[in-house]
Amino acid sequence: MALIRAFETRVAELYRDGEIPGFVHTSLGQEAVAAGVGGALQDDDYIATTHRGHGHCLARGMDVNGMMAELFARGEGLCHGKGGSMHVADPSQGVLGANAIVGASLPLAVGAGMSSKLLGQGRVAVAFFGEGAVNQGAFHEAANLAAIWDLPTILVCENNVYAEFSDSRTLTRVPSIVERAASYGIEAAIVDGNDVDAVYRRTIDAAARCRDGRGPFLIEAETYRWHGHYEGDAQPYKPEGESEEWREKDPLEISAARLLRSGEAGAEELEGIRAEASERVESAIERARELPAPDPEEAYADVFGD
Amino acid sequence: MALIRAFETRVAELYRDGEIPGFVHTSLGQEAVAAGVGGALQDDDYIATTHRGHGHCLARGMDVNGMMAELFARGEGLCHGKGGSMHVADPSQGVLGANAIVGASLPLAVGAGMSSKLLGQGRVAVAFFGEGAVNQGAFHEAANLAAIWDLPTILVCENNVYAEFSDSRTLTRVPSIVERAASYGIEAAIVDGNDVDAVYRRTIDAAARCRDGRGPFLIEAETYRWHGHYEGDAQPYKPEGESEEWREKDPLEISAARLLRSGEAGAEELEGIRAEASERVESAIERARELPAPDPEEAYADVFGD
Amino acid sequence: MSSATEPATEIRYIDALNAGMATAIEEDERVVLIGIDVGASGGIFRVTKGLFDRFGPERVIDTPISEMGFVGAAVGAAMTGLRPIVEIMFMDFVGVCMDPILNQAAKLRYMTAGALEIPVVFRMQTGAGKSAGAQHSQSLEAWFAHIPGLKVVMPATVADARDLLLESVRDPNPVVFVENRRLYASKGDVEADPLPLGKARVAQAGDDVTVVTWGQMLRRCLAAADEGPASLEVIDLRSLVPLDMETVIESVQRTGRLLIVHEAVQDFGAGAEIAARVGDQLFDELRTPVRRLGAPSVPMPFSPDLERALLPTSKAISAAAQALKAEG
Amino acid sequence: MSSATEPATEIRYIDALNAGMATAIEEDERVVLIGIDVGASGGIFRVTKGLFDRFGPERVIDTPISEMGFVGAAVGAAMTGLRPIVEIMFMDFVGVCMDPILNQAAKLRYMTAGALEIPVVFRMQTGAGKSAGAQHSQSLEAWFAHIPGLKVVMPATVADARDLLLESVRDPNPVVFVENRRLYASKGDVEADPLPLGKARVAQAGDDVTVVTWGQMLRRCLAAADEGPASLEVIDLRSLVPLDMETVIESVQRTGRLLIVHEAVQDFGAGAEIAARVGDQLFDELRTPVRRLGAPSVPMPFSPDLERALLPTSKAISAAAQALKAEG
Ligand SMILES: Cc1ncc(C[n+]2csc(CCOP(=O)(O)OP(=O)(O)O)c2C)c(N)n1
Ligand SMILES: Cc1ncc(C[n+]2csc(CCOP(=O)(O)OP(=O)(O)O)c2C)c(N)n1
Ligand SMILES: [Mg+2]
Ligand SMILES: [Mg+2]
Repeated sequence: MALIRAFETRVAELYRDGEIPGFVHTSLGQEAVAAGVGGALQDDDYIATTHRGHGHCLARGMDVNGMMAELFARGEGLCHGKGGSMHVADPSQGVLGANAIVGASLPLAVGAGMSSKLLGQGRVAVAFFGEGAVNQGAFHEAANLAAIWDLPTILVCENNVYAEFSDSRTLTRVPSIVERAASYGIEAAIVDGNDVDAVYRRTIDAAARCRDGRGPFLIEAETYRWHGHYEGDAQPYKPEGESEEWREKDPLEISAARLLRSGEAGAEELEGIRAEASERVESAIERARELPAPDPEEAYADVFGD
Repeated sequence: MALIRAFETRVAELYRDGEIPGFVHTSLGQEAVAAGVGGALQDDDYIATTHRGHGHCLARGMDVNGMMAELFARGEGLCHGKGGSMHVADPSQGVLGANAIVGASLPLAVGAGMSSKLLGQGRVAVAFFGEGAVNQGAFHEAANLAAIWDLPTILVCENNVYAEFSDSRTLTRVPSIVERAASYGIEAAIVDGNDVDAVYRRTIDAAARCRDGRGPFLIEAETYRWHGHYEGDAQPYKPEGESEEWREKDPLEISAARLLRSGEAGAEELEGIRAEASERVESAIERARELPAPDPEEAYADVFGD
Repeated sequence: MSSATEPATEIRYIDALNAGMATAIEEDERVVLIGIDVGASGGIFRVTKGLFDRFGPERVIDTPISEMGFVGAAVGAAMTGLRPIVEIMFMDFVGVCMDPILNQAAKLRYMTAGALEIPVVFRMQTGAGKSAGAQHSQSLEAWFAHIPGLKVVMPATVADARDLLLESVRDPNPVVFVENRRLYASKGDVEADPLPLGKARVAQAGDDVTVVTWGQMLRRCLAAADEGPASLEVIDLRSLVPLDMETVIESVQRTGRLLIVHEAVQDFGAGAEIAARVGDQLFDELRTPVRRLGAPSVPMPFSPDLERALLPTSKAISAAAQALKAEG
Repeated sequence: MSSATEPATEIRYIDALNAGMATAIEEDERVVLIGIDVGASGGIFRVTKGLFDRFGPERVIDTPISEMGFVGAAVGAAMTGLRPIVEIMFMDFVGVCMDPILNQAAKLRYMTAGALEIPVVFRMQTGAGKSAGAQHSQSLEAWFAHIPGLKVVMPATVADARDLLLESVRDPNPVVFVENRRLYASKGDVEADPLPLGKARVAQAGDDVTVVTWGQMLRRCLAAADEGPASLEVIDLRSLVPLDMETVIESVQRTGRLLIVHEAVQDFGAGAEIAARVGDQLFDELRTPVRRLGAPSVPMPFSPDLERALLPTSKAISAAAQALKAEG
């Protein structure tokens, strides 16, 4: 979580300062979902994610340097500067990619679940998506397919209250994603998305179900988007006080307090973790700044394989 | 119902004999849904329907001659021979058309509901669709929109057990369409789709709700497709005895028996209705046979209006 | 913020779009605007700013992320008395809502022998050059032009942004209206040189080479014309359907040379149709082969450097035109 | 049912497709077949007949009517080790499932700099002339050819139905594989003249006019060639991507005349690209303008008479070719 926090905080600044091009959507405030799910997965499991995918990628172990270089559009970026923030991917880590089409992660993760099941691999596929994506046909069709085919696919809905500039509760009469899951016969649970342990435990359970061949599970993680929809969004649509309330439920603070209370970690250790995260991010930034743009030939490579 | 039965029976034969071109999907066995809904609507209400739409159109009062001529691809057909069985329409009767894309009727009827609501017309829009269409994204998105916008749209699902060659109960873990409706906050009811009175009463209620501004309603009409998916389908996939069982629940017989029992109609009167229906259909056929093909110029007309 | 030399009617392309919509909503009570966040928040690019406050939630309608649903609903509404303007945020998103455009709006007038009228405007924007990546940078106008029953309009100037939008709303047919987000901030005279939908504009008269273009490439073509020494006649097509071949043909008859420039991928792009027609109709009058300049057949990369290298530049346009002139 | 003069390897196009799939599923355990009713019932046109019985429900997978879901799943499966063949029943239905083809399959190899491989075949059929109406008769191959990252294959012969399908499955890229249902019942020698994917075939040698075509129009072009008196060289393109311009150019260099024939709407169709390229590359060698023959810009009507009148006939092809010869 510390790494995601440090990464996203700096990315927001770098974007504001014009060092990172394109569109950027940060996951500040939602770190516990990424970390809880990421921590519960095995090395060869798959994730497919969204436009707001940095945290999921980092929690999956994606290389910080390669990722930052990618956001900087460098030739040594993980995708050679051809993907960027909305499309960063690392299939070697099971990351099928961020995706800029709302809802697209769902059918892809269903497909990854098919591969795992039909090839007998025991791998789990996670689809991350926002609560706004639930109104897309792709969600509906994918959920149904995962259910009837008993696929090892976990549907992780990050309910961060907003879809772009709209309060998602105004976009459906049934804001509970768990209730919607029932209409596909998919078992589901709400979890406090700012509590990394809760997310972790739920995911461990869901993944075990998947590996047992008991089919998909849906996790609705209640959380909050600290920043705007994209970096630069002034968020006039958020009611006064709402942001502050949610900032009090900072997932990093919650987790830190618990660790301190239980004695699992001391203040110094936690400080060390934060400092190390910060260092890794700063060094990735320094590195990325120095790297060259992609070779012009890169534009023409990788359209087709042979 | 007698008219639909007569129409569909003869259409099936005419198609077999090569007098009607294209694809034809008949609604034999499902007449009570069309008649019950059609009878409950007002003259200026809308319907949008499917590839299996003849019955809905007839119940809406569509001209039998014009319809038969259209199926025969004649220039004097309702659509000048450019629509055919899968696209027959008569907007002057509120029929926005049969539609050959599964699920397409739903967003169209949502739009008709928008028009009615925003223009303050008090008209109701009905979307007919099969239970197979419920797995399409279009169903999902349209249902949600109708709900949040409180539209005067009635979603009529004709659950006739099969989607093409597949038992629809194998295509989802939750075959109940009523349960699915709940996930959009749409009230819904199952109705015996072979009981025209039951369908009628349900529709009257649903339409009254719509006109009161209380938003959409979903009716799941349980019925059965007597013929194959399209005419010519030998239906090897149907379990033995199933067809026979359902034929015993013939909607026309059920209705006739009830009318006779209650004394609302005598045997002669019923015979008269059937005979008249048959005559109308035969005369439409005779007429259609004599009509010429469309003028060649027709192919180029009506692409754009000005 | 207008400088001293600007006419009073100098505004931004984005404001012209907004003005066009405001007039359309105002002049006809059947006009409604539908889309994701087009309402209170004024749209992701603020194109619809202020319209919600001015016209209220019955005329300016926010939707869930359900393009198939709300685009289809707009088509159904158009059949039944409304005249919707529906916004598809990025042109690339037609991937999730093509059916109501392809199989419903484009076909139902025809299939009902004219009994259904479908006055709907599908607004969508494109415009590579902002590092938006491969899923947010596509120009797919050729797709729509290939589908009988759709008009395809692409305003490149501030005046056209307003006027063509208004004309599209007034049109009784489904119109695919393609805005270019690279032009949103550009300024121009909103009262300049009005022309009806369906007519191409000679944006710059010239003698040596006819350059046909549309969308953001217009500015680059005009810049290329400024470079000289060849004298370029730059034609802004304004719409692909209707396609004003008359203006193109008339020009090429004079110049004998044609270069077609567009932002979309060149292969199987709309430029090919124009090249094929001119090649056929002016076979004996062409002094040189018809040339095209579009993006190469690769997805649009994220990197600004790579992206820049893929789009035709005014330099490349100028060079291609000079080469044509040198050829014959 | 083969007649005495037919070789033993004379089978129907539809059986060749079936054989191609059977071999593909048999030779590679990663190949699966996905689609609506492709399983136990053998498909709406019986193309997949017997495959379910032979390979079981794990390899031949029936789906609900959820094209966006199962086409997207096929793409996801292709990224993770399977090699799916996914059937989209009618080409027109891409309207409900374009995103996974347009924005996922076509782009993800590129966006990941080659880290993702997406070996998926999108089977779909087209073929006007059966009164299937405007929503079941479209030929949209030009759309796919315009999207970088997709191969586009259109077998017109029995041998190609099998061989190109097999090659498509073996290909590491997403392939849009367009069958023509008007050819399903046609018979031919499945062992005839194999050629790799990417090579056009000279189906009939000739001297006067080159005729380039694909799909069901191949037979009409061959019939036109039989009519004489002009000597036609008929080229079956077989795939639009890759596009074998070499074979086309070589032929037109000899004949000096080119006619392009396709079933799809002519305007903004794939024929335009070929016309544009030949017009550019053979400017000095063409004796006459490049001509195209496709469907006019109208939706396909239901009436068999109207429909027949819209598709190029062998007579019209022959007449166009004679006219070209007469022109110069
Ligand atoms: C098909 C499609 N429609 C619209 C968009 C524009 N868009 C990008 S993100 C977004 C909001 C998504 O909301 P949600 O799913 O809640 O995710 P969050 O941003 O909250 O993480 C929208 C509308 C898109 N990228 N794709
Ligand atoms: C988008 C789309 N996918 C597939 C089809 C092919 N198709 C036509 S009807 C049908 C079955 C529909 O089943 P259901 O909705 O239950 O209606 P029924 O035929 O039983 O009336 C299918 C798969 C289609 N027309 N459109
Ligand atoms: Mg959200
Ligand atoms: Mg059914």
